[in-house]
Amino acid sequence: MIDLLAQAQPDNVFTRAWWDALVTREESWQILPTAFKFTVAAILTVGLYSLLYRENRFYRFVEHLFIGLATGFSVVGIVWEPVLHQKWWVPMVGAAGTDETAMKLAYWPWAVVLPIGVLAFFVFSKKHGWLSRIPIGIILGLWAGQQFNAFQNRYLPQLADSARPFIPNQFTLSSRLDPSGTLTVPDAINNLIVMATFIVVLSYFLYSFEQQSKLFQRSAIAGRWLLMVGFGAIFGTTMMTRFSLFIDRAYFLLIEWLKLGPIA
Amino acid sequence: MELQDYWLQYKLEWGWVEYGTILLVVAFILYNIVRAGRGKGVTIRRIPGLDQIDEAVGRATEVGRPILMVPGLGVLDGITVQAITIFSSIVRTAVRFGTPIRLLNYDGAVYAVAQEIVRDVYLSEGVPEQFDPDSVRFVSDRQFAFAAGVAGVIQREKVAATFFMGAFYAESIIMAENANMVGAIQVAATTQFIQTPFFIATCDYVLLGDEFYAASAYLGRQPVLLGSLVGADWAKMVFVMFVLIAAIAHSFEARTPVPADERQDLGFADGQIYKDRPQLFFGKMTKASRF
Amino acid sequence: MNWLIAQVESPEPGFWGLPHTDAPLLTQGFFWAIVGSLVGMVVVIFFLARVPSNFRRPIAVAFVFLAGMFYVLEWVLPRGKDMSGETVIPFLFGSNYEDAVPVVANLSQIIFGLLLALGILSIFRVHFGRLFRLEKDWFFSFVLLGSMAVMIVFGLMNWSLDQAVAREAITSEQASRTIAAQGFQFVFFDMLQNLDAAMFSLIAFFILSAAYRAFRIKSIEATIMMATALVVLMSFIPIFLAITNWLPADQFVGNFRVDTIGDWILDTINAPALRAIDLGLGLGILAMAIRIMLGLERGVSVD
Amino acid sequence: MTNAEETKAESRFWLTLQALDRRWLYLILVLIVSWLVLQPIEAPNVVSTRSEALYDYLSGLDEGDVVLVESNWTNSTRGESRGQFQALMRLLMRKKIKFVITAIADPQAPNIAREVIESIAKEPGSNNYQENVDWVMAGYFPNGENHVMSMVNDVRKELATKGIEDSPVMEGINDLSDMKAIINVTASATILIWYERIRNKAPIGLMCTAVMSAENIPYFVAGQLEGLVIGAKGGFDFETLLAEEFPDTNPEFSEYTNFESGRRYMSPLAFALMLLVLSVVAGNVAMYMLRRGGERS
Repeated sequence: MIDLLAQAQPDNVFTRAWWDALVTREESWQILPTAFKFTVAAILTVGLYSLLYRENRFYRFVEHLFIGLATGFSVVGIVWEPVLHQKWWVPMVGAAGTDETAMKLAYWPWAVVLPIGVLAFFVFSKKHGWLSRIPIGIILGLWAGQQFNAFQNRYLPQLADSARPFIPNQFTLSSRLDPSGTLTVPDAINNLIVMATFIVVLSYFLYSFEQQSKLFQRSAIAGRWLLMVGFGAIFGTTMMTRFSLFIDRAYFLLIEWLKLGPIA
Repeated sequence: MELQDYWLQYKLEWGWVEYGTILLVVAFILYNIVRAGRGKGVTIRRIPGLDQIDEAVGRATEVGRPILMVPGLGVLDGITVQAITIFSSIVRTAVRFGTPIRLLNYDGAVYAVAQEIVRDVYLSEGVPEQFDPDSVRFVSDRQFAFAAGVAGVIQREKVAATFFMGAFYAESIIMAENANMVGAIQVAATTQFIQTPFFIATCDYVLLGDEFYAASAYLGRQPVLLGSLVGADWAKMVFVMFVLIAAIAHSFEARTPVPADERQDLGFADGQIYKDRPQLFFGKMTKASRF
Repeated sequence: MNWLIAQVESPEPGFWGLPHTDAPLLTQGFFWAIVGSLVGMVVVIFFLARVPSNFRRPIAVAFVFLAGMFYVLEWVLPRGKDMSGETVIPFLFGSNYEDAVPVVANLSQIIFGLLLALGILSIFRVHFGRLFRLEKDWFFSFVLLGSMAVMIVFGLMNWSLDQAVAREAITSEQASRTIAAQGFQFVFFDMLQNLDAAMFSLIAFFILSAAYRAFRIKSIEATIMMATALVVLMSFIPIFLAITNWLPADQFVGNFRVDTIGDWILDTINAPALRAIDLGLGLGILAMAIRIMLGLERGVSVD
Repeated sequence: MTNAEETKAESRFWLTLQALDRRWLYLILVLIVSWLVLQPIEAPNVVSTRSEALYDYLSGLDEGDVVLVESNWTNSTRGESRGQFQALMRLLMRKKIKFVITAIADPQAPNIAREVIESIAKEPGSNNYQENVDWVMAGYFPNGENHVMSMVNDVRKELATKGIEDSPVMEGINDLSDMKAIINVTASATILIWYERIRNKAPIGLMCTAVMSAENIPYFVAGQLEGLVIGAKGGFDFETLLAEEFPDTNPEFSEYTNFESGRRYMSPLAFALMLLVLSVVAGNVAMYMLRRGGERS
């Protein structure tokens, strides 16, 4: 333990200085001391971590606080400020000009959006519930219309990329120095594997074709296995990110808050 | 910018083959919807996870604990509508067993749709008085606040079965692992395939990829849904054919490299493997103007 | 459709954009235009509510279809602008179809914004109910509602400060020293952001226990997944990399280095496998879009 | 102890190991990570060729060259992105390469980037970098797609919207191709826009989180990326390369800080991942032993 704290910062949590900082403001105009804010953040972090042991009243408190703050922020910071105010209210009512800024015209037709939105509240009415389908239908319709373009942009290039040449034009092993357009034997084999994987995995996702043929069944099973290879690779890379984030939190708690170790 | 360059860009992006491909897919789907509507029998293969829904709901009834449904983190779009459609058949089973439900939402609009559809299910089963409006809830529309809220509900109410369907992101494993802690039976399906491995690791049954879209056809057996599933199947077959033909064509074309100046014109970096593609089969076809 | 986006450039009043002056509100044209359109919409809704039930479904489907056609047309019609934004192919009356896209995009964002209120209503319903009936856990409902109120109050105060800074009524230095700005700083940066980060980092624990339980050599599939995950993982850890690091990277044996194998799996198996699953999902979405636009999806149209 | 008792005790051990309470795993993880965060081990590194490619390219640039750094990370991915960003800034400052900072993913990203830059500029070896002289902050651009297109079309015009086109950093930059590199430090899919729009005007370097590696390695292999720095390991790679170029042993560089978050986070990360590998192995061995024991009896 002593060894572990050998590199602790001079004002770590076991010293008077740390506790003094908790109530000392750095600037006279500040309301809360920085160390106090860190402490609050750290306590909340520990509160969420307590879920790992089991659900408890501390976690429940932090959870409800979290949801309250998050939803409050959605109302102000995500919906009111950038959307309703900037994109709806300001264009709708405009603004009178001053000496420096031009007048903004009031585009009054935006006002019709409000009643359309309010229609959604009829969802609670048994008699006029269908009126809520109109705003919801508009949103869904707009989404549906975008999908054609999205399919073209997103999937067709991938399809084109899956169709790879598989006859080598240079019968050697690959090297970084090959000029562009060279297709060596290993490249050709890799291209074949890419295509085969694509087709085999896709065959697993056929639902309506007769599954009697042996070839088809085997291809579907192989497709599932290849999918598992893909999923395993995702698992591997994702784990690294997630652990890094936890280590960063540990750094925050131990070094930035409690100052129990060296900074760098 | 010169108009000439612009037209090149234009043609690259707006070739007729791409439009034709999408129109073909649309035609397949519509034709099969009509065909299935005429009562042509369509069989689809078994989807393992979906057979377990009744069992999971039944077990929840035995232990007297609620089932939990989460339609993912999507805003109101086709994915969440699909999720709620699947949930409506799960809720129907739950109503028959008399199992309490929890449906937790991330988006205000999704909440509205879910509220109405769940109420309709209770109504059509003839027990509208059993419907508790608070069982369908909005939690929060910030990702991790939502995850914290769902984890809290799972742990406090010790849900007996969970159904995670829709678009899930990093929070998937927080929810699924918490449900695992309380010993719930879990069925999951997500359109964000990056999260599928985490569901595989934590859940009992996972629908892979577009089994999620097949699920409502599988459960409901409606002609419209079955038909569009078959249409999508046809499209997949055509795509496979296309890849095979294009690959053969590419192979022969790749035997002669593309001249360097032509490559430069197309704006591709030197030393790229993918750079020659617009010169190849697919590119030639898509470069053709629509006019 | 230019009238809705070109606000700064064209202060020339027209039918759609009325002037806003310093005169009293009740004497201004735009105010009455807004009031008029609200009243008009209420009348329209009143009549819509009286529509006989057999017309309801076609009306709802028509809205969906028309909204969908907007983007379908945007996709099909030729693009009228070149890369620098000059209109080369005018669509209608010298304006361009693409110019309408930001307007419609805003429209759907605004409707989404208004619908958040439904969610808030749900929160109030659950938590005020619990609070007033003093049910179990009422205290936590109180915490939730209280923290929400605090965030909204500080958020709005901070927002009005930002507005004042933008008007140059106060400097940003002055603004940052007010109670509102510091309060917002505290609830947003110090509390909410840290809570976000903490919840995100919890995933590390869950991933560990999930991997411990799931990665068992029980079935072929689980084994394959485990083996790939471990190989890919090793290709990122220096200690494991050191095992094969002595193999020269640019010779044939270099293919057996851990990092080469990891990359090969990522490129050659992972990419096409995920591409295939993604393509299926894309087709599913396309089919869903068609069904929604034609009113064939049960959840959307009126039964 | 009799033979039977021994077998029983043994099987109880394997049974515990096979179905270990997750809380023990959590506890071990917390202990390992806390220990190594407090007492980091200076682990050796094997630098990946992808990181090295970017480092070599940047290190080979001339004094006074300008690069564009798009900083798209915030505190939520601080664990991975900060190490990368710090090492990148150190390299650029030591080589006197000028840079422009932009952001398209998050309005808060510029502030966080500025905080890091200002603290590094004070270090020895950083050539006393001054804002608006050696580097300039263009800030946040809300519409990423449009921003990238405009940057490719007319970089001066686009940066003029933030009033920085006359900054000394922008001297001699009339087109994006005058910039020597575009480096994207990101935690989201912002890089895809650049692949589509760059039109080969400048080499791209990517510093991304590990989650994003799978989708971006193909672009590196294809040569669309000059270099690819992945996750916390990539940050450590960059720091290792810095230490090779500016070693402590050389009195000229003895005051330089080469290692920071990258190495600091690498040893806990390596041990946490080792814990994961070991726990998976232990679970499997226990399962195997129990199964064999079951067959024997």
